[in-house]
Amino acid sequence: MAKRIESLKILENKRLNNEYFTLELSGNDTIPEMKPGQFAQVKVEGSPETFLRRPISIHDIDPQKNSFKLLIQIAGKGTETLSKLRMGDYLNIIYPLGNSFSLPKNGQKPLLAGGGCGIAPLLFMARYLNNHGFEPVILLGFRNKERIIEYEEYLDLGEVFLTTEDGSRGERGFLTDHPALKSLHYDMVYCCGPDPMMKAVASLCSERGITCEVSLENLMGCGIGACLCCVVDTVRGNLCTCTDGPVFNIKELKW
Amino acid sequence: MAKRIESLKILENKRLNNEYFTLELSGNDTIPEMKPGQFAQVKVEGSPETFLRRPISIHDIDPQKNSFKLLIQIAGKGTETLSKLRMGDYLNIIYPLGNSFSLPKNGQKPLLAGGGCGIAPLLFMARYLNNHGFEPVILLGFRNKERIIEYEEYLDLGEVFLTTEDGSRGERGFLTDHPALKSLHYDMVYCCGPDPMMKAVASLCSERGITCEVSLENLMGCGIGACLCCVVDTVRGNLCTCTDGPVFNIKELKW
Amino acid sequence: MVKLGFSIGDLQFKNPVLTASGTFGYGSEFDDFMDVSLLGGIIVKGTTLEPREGNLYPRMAETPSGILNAVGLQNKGIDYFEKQIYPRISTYNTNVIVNINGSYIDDYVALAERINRLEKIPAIELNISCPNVKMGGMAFGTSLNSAREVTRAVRNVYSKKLIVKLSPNVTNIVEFALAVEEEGADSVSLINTLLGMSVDVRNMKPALSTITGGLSGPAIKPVAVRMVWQVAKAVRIPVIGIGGILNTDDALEFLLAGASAIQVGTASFIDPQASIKLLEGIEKFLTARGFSDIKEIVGYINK
Amino acid sequence: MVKLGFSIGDLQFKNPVLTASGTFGYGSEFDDFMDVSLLGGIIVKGTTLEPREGNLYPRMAETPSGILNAVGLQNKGIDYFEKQIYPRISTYNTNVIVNINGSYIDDYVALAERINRLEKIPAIELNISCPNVKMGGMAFGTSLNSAREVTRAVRNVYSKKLIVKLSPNVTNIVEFALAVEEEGADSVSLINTLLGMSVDVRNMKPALSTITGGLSGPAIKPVAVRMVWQVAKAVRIPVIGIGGILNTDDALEFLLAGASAIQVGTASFIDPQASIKLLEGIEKFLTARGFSDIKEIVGYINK
Ligand SMILES: Cc1cc2nc3c(=O)[nH]c(=O)nc-3n(C[C@H](O)[C@H](O)[C@H](O)COP(=O)(O)OP(=O)(O)OC[C@H]3O[C@@H](n4cnc5c(N)ncnc54)[C@H](O)[C@@H]3O)c2cc1C
Ligand SMILES: Cc1cc2nc3c(=O)[nH]c(=O)nc-3n(C[C@H](O)[C@H](O)[C@H](O)COP(=O)(O)OP(=O)(O)OC[C@H]3O[C@@H](n4cnc5c(N)ncnc54)[C@H](O)[C@@H]3O)c2cc1C
Ligand SMILES: Cc1cc2nc3c(=O)[nH]c(=O)nc-3n(C[C@H](O)[C@H](O)[C@H](O)COP(=O)(O)O)c2cc1C
Ligand SMILES: Cc1cc2nc3c(=O)[nH]c(=O)nc-3n(C[C@H](O)[C@H](O)[C@H](O)COP(=O)(O)O)c2cc1C
Ligand code: FES
Ligand code: FES
Repeated sequence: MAKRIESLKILENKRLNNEYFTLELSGNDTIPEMKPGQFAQVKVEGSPETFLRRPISIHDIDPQKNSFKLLIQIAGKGTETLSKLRMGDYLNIIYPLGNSFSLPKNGQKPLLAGGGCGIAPLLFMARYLNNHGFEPVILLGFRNKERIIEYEEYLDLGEVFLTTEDGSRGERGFLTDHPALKSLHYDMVYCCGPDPMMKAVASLCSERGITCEVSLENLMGCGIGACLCCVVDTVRGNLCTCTDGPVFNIKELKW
Repeated sequence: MAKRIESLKILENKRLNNEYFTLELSGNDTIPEMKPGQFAQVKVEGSPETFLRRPISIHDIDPQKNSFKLLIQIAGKGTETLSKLRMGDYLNIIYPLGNSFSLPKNGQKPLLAGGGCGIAPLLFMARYLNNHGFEPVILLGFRNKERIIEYEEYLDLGEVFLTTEDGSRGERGFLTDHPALKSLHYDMVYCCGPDPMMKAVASLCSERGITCEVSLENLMGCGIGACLCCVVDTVRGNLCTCTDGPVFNIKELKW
Repeated sequence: MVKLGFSIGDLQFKNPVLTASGTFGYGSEFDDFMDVSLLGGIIVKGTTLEPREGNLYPRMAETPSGILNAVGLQNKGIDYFEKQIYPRISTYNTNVIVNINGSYIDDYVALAERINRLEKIPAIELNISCPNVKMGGMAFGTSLNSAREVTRAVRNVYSKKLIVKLSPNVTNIVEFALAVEEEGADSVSLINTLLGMSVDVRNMKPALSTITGGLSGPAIKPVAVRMVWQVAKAVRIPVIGIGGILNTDDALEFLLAGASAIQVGTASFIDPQASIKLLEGIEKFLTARGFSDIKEIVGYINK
Repeated sequence: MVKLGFSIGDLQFKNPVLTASGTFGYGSEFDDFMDVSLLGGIIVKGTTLEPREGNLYPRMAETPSGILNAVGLQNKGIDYFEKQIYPRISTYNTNVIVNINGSYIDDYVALAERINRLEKIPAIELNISCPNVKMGGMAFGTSLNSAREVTRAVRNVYSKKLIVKLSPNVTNIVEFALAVEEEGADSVSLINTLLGMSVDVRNMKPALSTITGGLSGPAIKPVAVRMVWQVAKAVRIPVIGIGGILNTDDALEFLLAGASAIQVGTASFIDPQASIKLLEGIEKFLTARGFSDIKEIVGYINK
């Protein structure tokens, strides 16, 4: 999977709510093979405050349409500028970058746990699991019902459970409190979300001896292993989130 | 004429050719009184290369509509970014800045000489002269006929002469070669354009003892007399183009 | 109400937002945009004994997130200042501070003596860091001995508050801060501009008439914050942070790093109201975070 | 065809565009984006005698037109380099140069001896300017005596081309350039990063785990161009310009100011093809202006 630098056309900029939007992108060339967990380094034009590219996960791909999607949360100047892109504009990206989630072993039951923006790489992963004959349990956590995004997208891909912190929809509380985590059977967990959430899921998995992969969001300088700025402390020493990750088995992390 | 800082709405962005465009601006408040020769310091949003504001002359005003226009040449990143503004966008400007052209004495005949982008402040000046009972001779110089802009706008305001360097329309050659400059009668010259043109007009005027005012385009840091970066060497020492100018009587300049 | 005041010895400032010398004229240039008296203080243009024409045009070049300038201390001299400017600016209800400059120590001394007599000027800022003059200026600020000598000489004749403005173009700015503190400075302000240069590629020649000039603006902020942090840990006098402050967050960086106050420079060219806006922003931040006195956040990152 | 080559003594470079240490990995990170062999040379990651884990995360912060980094020379040490990296990178058809670092002079010497034996490494870049390590690093580059000593010691054991990379965090960089030239350096490269710092206002703490870090990117370009200009006028050895070069015009600024070659650093993070693109741009500029050899524009502004 050779990395590419390309300016891709925006087919759609879809606003999900006041915080989230998705960009659908397509190029002249056939889009490269990509795997769930991989990301793109996105150039932000016209934002004087945004000197570096911004790392954004591959959210979903549509090989038929030769397109793929990014799901982006407005977190600061860079993502805000991206939110103003219109259909037909071009976005310069470097992709596909990083490693990817691994597949479960035959017969294993996967669980996906995503919180807020952390659901970004999990839609692609759910689809990928389906394509490989796995039906995941999907656990999604949001702050409140206004912030729920893309819930419907998941319904065909597995059994979906929902939590909101205020209980305005689904189970009340944190994702990590959801009874599904305790009661259901699964052998492998894929998790992405805020650090505290990932750490809670990770410790739950360690206790129960369940394999768990998390997708980290360290600050990145280059995204291609050249700057060594994105390191995470692991049992093998400092590893790069951009090339050795962003997906790590929790056994490797010094959490 | 108190200076203001305001975000004004763009009523129209009219493309004149591949190099020039005009922006028509209007605000909620009544636009301030402005005089020909004055300028605005324009903020360029979304251009990382453009740290400072850009000085642009007041091109024309329409008190009825409570609007005024800027005529802008795409010279670099800043003006290029401005050229992409759309109707309804806002432009942050500081204005009105600088001094202005002075009126001729009663009975005097004025001549306006503008080259390329130098015509920007002269349309306003021509209108202003009309309003004060003067009918100027107007001499406009362009590189070739494709680059002629706003010619029609001047026709009602005085006797208009045209030169193009390649002779594709009007008199062939430089504006300073136009016979009107030699043959016609006038007592006062207002000139704006590239430095060599202004210097040629200035020396012609000095020789013949004709009063001449030129509008200078020095690099500006602030536009309000605070940085002392825009100085021009005069008989009174270094003066600021932004506050003592941009209009100078050539007698003051050490040309 | 959050307490915003700070003081240099017994000189009170109502808030920590000042404007930097050479970027705010004499204040009146900004009257149309704000009530200058709301500021903690204004440092007026660099002033010299004799009138100076400054350097030849071009004196300014835009650089990434900054500008280079080579104004070269253009000003009409102390006589003109005393007669024409002083009466006007002494009506401002804030601390008006004069930034003084010289080619020789005697110049500084003579200027300080003159200004000592001006009742409404409670402090001077001793500029030993101007990179744009052939003699004096930065030379004083990059030699430890000269910095000491000029501070000592001025201290001897000047009885009000003495702020020394340090040059960042040195290996170890802490040495300089400690030296001028020892010689009696009541405060240090930093940084002045970094010596820089830009080439006009189109014309294949230097962008400035003087070839090199002083770099200011957001580009230098990380260097300025670092130096302020280093100096604030080392000295006991108040530190005034300068360099690339455009907005509230920038100002807070300096305060959190140890500055007791800040000066807004180049930002005023882009937004003449920048200083006032960030003063409001600082107050909002303090309120939102539950602080009642700005002193609680000065040097917070060291706590 | 325009001549683009330059040389350090008898070491030829096919063109003046190199990539800066610590920003281009070992080259192979960029294989997908360009043919690395088209470059004039690549300076690989800062290498030490022993493996180093570098500093704690966070090691990077974005600043206006720049970044701060505090990587702290993370690398797997010279043994690993020799066995695992060297065989791979020695296939590049360009000059591969190793950037060496140490805490003591002996470290530098030992490293230089090791690398002297590697046939395909025609030069080392002696890094006496890393601001991100507790011992050595910048300390060597900010003391004239240490700079002399380490250069002399390495010169004694290293027979190929010796480039010394200078620190900008000094009062007078020309002194340093002259000193290392006298001790036998074949070239000087400048600048390394400016010592800077950034505060995370939201969390009210330093943005970097190490508090201070090295500032790079366009923000530092005016300082870098100035230093290159000063040094190029003073020394007789070739000067390699580094600092904030993003595009052709930036590279030309350095060449016109006196650099014989340039290094592209942080720009490669934003555009991995930046170095190759500006190489093309330089060639186009020379052709358009009617120059037949790049040497004609080196130091042009002094002519
Ligand atoms: C591998 C990877 C994949 C990611 N995938 C997605 C995704 O699919 N969708 C999405 O919305 N976001 C994703 N992120 C996070 C995204 O990169 C940041 O939100 C974005 O860079 C913020 O840029 P900004 O200019 O809008 O905010 P800034 O103004 O730069 O910062 C705003 C806030 O966000 C924090 N921040 C900045 N960069 C990062 C970062 N890299 N990681 C975490 N926090 C950061 C800052 O510290 C600050 O508090 C991903 C990050 C990584 C490393
Ligand atoms: C008082 C005044 C009034 C002006 N009125 C107008 C006007 O009505 N319409 C108009 O199109 N332009 C006008 N200009 C010129 C205009 O300000 C510049 O063209 C503009 O700033 C260029 O910005 P940029 O970012 O597009 O170009 P840059 O990328 O900054 O520069 C492109 C080229 O233009 C040159 N340049 C940059 N700034 C100036 C400047 N201030 N004066 C002259 N050359 C400059 C640069 O040296 C460079 O060669 C005026 C200038 C002044 C001082
Ligand atoms: C145009 C200009 C003129 C300046 N003149 C002076 C001066 O006369 N005296 C002085 O001490 N500093 C002078 N400075 C330096 C500023 O006061 C300030 O230290 C520097 O610009 C850094 O702050 P900033 O990045 O906020 O601009 C000048 C700066 C600029 C940009
Ligand atoms: C992430 C990073 C790591 C660096 N590592 C090294 C290094 O190991 N050795 C070295 O001499 N310089 C190192 N540098 C400095 C660069 O080589 C270069 O001198 C500096 O970044 C200025 O150039 P730039 O503005 O083009 O990036 C590093 C710079 C960065 C940004
Ligand atoms: S972001 Fe540069 S190495 Fe990972
Ligand atoms: S532009 Fe600042 S004084 Fe004229």
